[in-house]
Amino acid sequence: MTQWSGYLGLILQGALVTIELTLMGSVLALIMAFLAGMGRLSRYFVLRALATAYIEFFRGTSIFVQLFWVYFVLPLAGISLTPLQAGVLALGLNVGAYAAEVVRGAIQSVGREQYEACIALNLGRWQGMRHVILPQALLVMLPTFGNNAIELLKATSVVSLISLADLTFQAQVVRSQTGNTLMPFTTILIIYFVLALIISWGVRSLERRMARGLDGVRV
Amino acid sequence: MPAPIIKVDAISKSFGAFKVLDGLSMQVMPGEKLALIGPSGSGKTTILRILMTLEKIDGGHIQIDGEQLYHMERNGQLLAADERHLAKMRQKIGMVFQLFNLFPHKCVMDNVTLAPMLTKGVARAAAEKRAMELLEMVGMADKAKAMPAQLSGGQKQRVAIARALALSPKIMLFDEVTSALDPELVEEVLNVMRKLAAETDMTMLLVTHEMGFAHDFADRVLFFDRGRIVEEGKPDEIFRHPKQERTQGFLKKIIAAGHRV
Amino acid sequence: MPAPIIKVDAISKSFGAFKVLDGLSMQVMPGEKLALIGPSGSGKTTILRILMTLEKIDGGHIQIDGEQLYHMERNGQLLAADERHLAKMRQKIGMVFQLFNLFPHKCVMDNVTLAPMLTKGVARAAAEKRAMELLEMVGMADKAKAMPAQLSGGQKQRVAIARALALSPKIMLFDEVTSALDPELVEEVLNVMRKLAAETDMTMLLVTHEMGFAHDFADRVLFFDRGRIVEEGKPDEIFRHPKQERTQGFLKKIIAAGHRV
Amino acid sequence: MDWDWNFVWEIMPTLIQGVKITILATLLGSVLAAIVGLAIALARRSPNRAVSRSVGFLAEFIRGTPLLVQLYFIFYVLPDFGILLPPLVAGVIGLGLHYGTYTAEVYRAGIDNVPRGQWEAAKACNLSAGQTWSHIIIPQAIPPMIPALANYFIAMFKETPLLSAITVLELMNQAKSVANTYYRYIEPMTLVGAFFLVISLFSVVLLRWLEHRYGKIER
Amino acid sequence: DDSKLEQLKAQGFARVAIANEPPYTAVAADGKVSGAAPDVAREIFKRLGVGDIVASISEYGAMIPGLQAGRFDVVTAGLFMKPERCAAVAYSEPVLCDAEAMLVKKGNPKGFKSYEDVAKDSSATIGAPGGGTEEKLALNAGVPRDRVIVVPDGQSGLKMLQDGRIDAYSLPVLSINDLVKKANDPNLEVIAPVQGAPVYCDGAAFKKGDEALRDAYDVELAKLKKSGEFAKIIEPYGFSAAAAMSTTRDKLCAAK
Ligand SMILES: Nc1ncnc2c1ncn2[C@@H]1O[C@H](COP(=O)(O)OP(=O)(O)OP(=O)(O)O)[C@@H](O)[C@H]1O
Ligand SMILES: Nc1ncnc2c1ncn2[C@@H]1O[C@H](COP(=O)(O)OP(=O)(O)OP(=O)(O)O)[C@@H](O)[C@H]1O
Ligand SMILES: [Mg+2]
Ligand SMILES: [Mg+2]
Repeated sequence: MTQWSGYLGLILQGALVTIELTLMGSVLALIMAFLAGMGRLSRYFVLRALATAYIEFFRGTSIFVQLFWVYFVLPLAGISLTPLQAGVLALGLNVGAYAAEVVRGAIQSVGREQYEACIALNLGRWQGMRHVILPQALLVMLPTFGNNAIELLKATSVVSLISLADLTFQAQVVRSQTGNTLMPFTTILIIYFVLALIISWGVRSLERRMARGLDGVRV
Repeated sequence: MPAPIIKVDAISKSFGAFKVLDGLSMQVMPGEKLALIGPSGSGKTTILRILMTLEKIDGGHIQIDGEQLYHMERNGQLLAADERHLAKMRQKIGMVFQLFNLFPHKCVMDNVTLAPMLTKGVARAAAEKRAMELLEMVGMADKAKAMPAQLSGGQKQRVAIARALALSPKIMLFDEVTSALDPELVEEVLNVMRKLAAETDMTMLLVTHEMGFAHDFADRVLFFDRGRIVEEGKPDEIFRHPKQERTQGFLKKIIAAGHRV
Repeated sequence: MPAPIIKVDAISKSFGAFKVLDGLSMQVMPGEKLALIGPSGSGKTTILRILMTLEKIDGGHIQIDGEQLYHMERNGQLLAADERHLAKMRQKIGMVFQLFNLFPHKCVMDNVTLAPMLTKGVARAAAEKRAMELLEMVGMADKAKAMPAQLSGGQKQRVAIARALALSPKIMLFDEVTSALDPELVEEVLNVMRKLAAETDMTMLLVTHEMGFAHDFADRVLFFDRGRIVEEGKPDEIFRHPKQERTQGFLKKIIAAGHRV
Repeated sequence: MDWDWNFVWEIMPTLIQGVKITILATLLGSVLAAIVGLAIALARRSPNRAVSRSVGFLAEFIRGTPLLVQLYFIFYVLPDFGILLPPLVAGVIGLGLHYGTYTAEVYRAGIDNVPRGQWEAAKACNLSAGQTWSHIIIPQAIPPMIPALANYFIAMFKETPLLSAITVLELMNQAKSVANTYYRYIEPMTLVGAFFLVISLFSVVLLRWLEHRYGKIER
Repeated sequence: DDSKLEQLKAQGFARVAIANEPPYTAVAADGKVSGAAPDVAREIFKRLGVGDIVASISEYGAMIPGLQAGRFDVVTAGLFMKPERCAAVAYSEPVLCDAEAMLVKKGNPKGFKSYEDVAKDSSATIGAPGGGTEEKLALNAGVPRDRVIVVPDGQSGLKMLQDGRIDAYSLPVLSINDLVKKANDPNLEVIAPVQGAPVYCDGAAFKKGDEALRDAYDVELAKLKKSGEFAKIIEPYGFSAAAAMSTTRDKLCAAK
């Protein structure tokens, strides 16, 4: 038991790695989501095709395959990444592909009449997007982004398979070193759940702040 | 006699296999107030949307203020208009929608100032001053800081009118601007429009089912049916002595439907 | 004088902190045709929904056909009604909604026969025979096999009326049954209702903004405002010589809003 | 980075063994998830607060924590409590429970999306609660759910590689085993990726069709 | 050329891959990595002028691909020398030697003595680390693929045996002993050594092309062995220094 409490420190280190992965992965995912999501709505065929290929590829092949590819195959092509970089890259690109569809859907969910109002007011495409469509779409995206972030948090557990010392991995280590299975797994389940709660709480309060006075926006 | 400000020449428009406008022609004089009436689906909204460049046309020509709308002359050739030409032409036209289409995430003031600031580079202070005058005119000055969601339908529509006016268009298009309002709120919007008709020399095209208002408001009434203008004339002629059978039938139905107390 | 078929006694109803009905009382005689008019939000829909048991009341009593609606007498005590009592009472009442609420996954015929077959155990053949008569009456017999999505709004509403009639209720409630329809389609529904009023001795309560129709249809008009009945009387009295200021104001606005040609 | 076609043909039969298990796990997992989801959705509607609250919390917990850790838990911890499951069964239960919490949301949305007017019309027609459910609500709620359910089953399919962590010899595990035997990662990992991509692109088509066929109810 | 060594010196540490398998490797409660293999590596690198090692725990199967992909500079994990592996990586001279063992239920109910015995019993399953020596020994002895269960780590293998999911779990002797000691379960029995299985030795495994670094490593390793410090490091963990010193890389890599 005393030994176990000592190993708790190890698990907390893992939690730090998990949080780091989740944060950095989310940032990458967010960037990719907007690039690809708006790319899919572009007037230019090439951009649309690129965005579609990215989205379908990363949603189509499993995150595991992507992770192993980034970790083991990319270096053979001369691109070597640290496990953390590999993890962030695979997670960010994967979740980014899902979130891109959220961005696209949210932009499209802004009614056609809003686009028409922009035309009637002679706003340019980008002006309308920037000042009218995106601010409304953002509010629609937010809750789903929250879910995406939780999916990303959960997906970080698979990086343990490429030896990145995240929460799940440290639980495995502790288990090997102490011979106790129940404790480490129960502990990390609770930690994951608390982290997920923090994300959804954060997104909800962000949503509340943004939604002030906007009863009309949500569909 | 001055040149017409709108000249529609044999335009046609189909949605898929369905022909909505069929070789439609019409002319509107500067300052004229026109009412477009007719049964549902006859193409009234479509012609307004075409003038606002919200729909493309399949054939024909439109001239606004002497310039081609959907075409541009380059080296003596008529080319399809590009986005820049359309943007230039749109400066002459404003539109008010049935469902207001206010920007829900911006307050009343920002709704009105957004377009002048972005499209004409008007400074914020100047834009707000002008917006205040317009809001004053539509009786919404005290709600300048309110969000659209806090307004009643009639108030929203008045803001939408102010917003369209802020770009000082020469032509204003109104598509059933009161039909989404509760009966009690209709009057406040119609009052604004009466004032507008009386005080400005803007050209106005109005689609409406409010026959009483059309009668008082319009210099000329066009009766649409199946994508064509079946009959046109002074309000009194059309409403009291329609010549065409379709017009008579339509007016009878509207009256029978209880649109009087 | 016969006993009233509906007796509403000092009922009140709040949504949250907002009091919609405030000690409302009214009586309706068997066979009477009643029109409920009044400004938006005055509680007209709410009282119909309460009679149909779609909303609960906070206080007061309602008797239908001599029996308590929301209470049941057991051993001399008044208890809150249970689901069985409510189901029994609902047999006396039918309702037609503003948005029709047809069952979209069932054809017209099945919409009409479903309830008699399920709730009264009527055999299919008998249910279909009766349904056909009703569809005949509302002029929809030829669409018996159509799905609701294939019908126009006016046709949907006529089916909804037939569906409500299929249970042979003693009381029919109509909540703005034409206000979701295109103007041209209103008349066909009103015609069905005129026929119904003339041919049956059903008790009917009608909420409407069609003042012309209310005038022709009703034996008595109730004017609602803020959850109370402000004025009531024969249609001619109410529409031509309203006594209350609120009523006068309301009618003036409605007229000004252009509801006449 | 050299690609060896001979090697590809050599390992193909082994990988196909894995494909079979992957598909089997997905099918069984989907059936279980469909049932678990319905149970959760109904339990959450229960008028009994204790039932609806605790089921709700449990579902949130399962949804907020990684499937990988849940699998470890089912496979390694449950035996301590006398529940010893074969790897595939443990995997299917993990998938079914985890995705059941997602399908529960689909059921809930499907039921909530039946307009209130339908409940009221049923009442005005004097139908009983049972009749309302069976004749009015369920027939309208089910068809729009089908695409959303299919979507989750496809997502589940892409998560089956997790079962390799509890010794199920599915596709990913076979590929790893091949890679460990020959010290070559490129071919097996790429083949796994290609396999998932093909199935996903195929399922996109299927989904479009399902959406077209069942997505909307005409009113 | 010495560029790799210079590079390690410059960055001040070497990246080593280790397994999650005491006593070859051990992770203390404070997260510090020890165990026989990393301790030897740390000492040698120190002597080479590389201040420290940074260890990352890896599955056996992932070690060689990771090395090839440049994820680590060296594997020090009880990755036993075998001809195929010698072809894939550059080994140092032997470091840790151990025989193979099997963990079974008390009384050895199925009577296993060798991997062939497992092959013969058509209902028997054996657990082994994926990509590890034991997996290959079992497969080579004729145990069909579906009866060789790939187990991610020792603790999982122990648990699966206790739960009756596998009939035997095979690891090197010392690893099994360590597991049994921690488990403290009287219902287990160790079969060591497994008959017919050779004694294997591991070495530090370098990437092909890093032979210069490997040679420098060998020089320091030889000094260490000679001075007796080698024995001082590994014998507390239960390994025999004499065994490692009595054989050579060339012999082990040639063995069939
Ligand atoms: N985007 C579209 N796609 C297909 N059909 C369309 C589209 N827009 C309009 N239509 C069809 O074109 C016809 C004319 O429509 P329009 O909206 O111009 O009629 P309207 O005269 O304004 O009728 P209302 O009085 O009902 O507003 C209608 O039959 C309509 O269904
Ligand atoms: N479910 C509800 N929750 C909260 N408020 C409600 C609800 N239903 C009705 N109300 C409120 O009760 C008031 C009366 O509503 P009711 O629908 O009876 O009015 P009405 O007279 O039918 O008006 P209208 O002519 O607009 O249909 C309104 O202010 C409405 O906002
Ligand atoms: Mg229109
Ligand atoms: Mg109402």
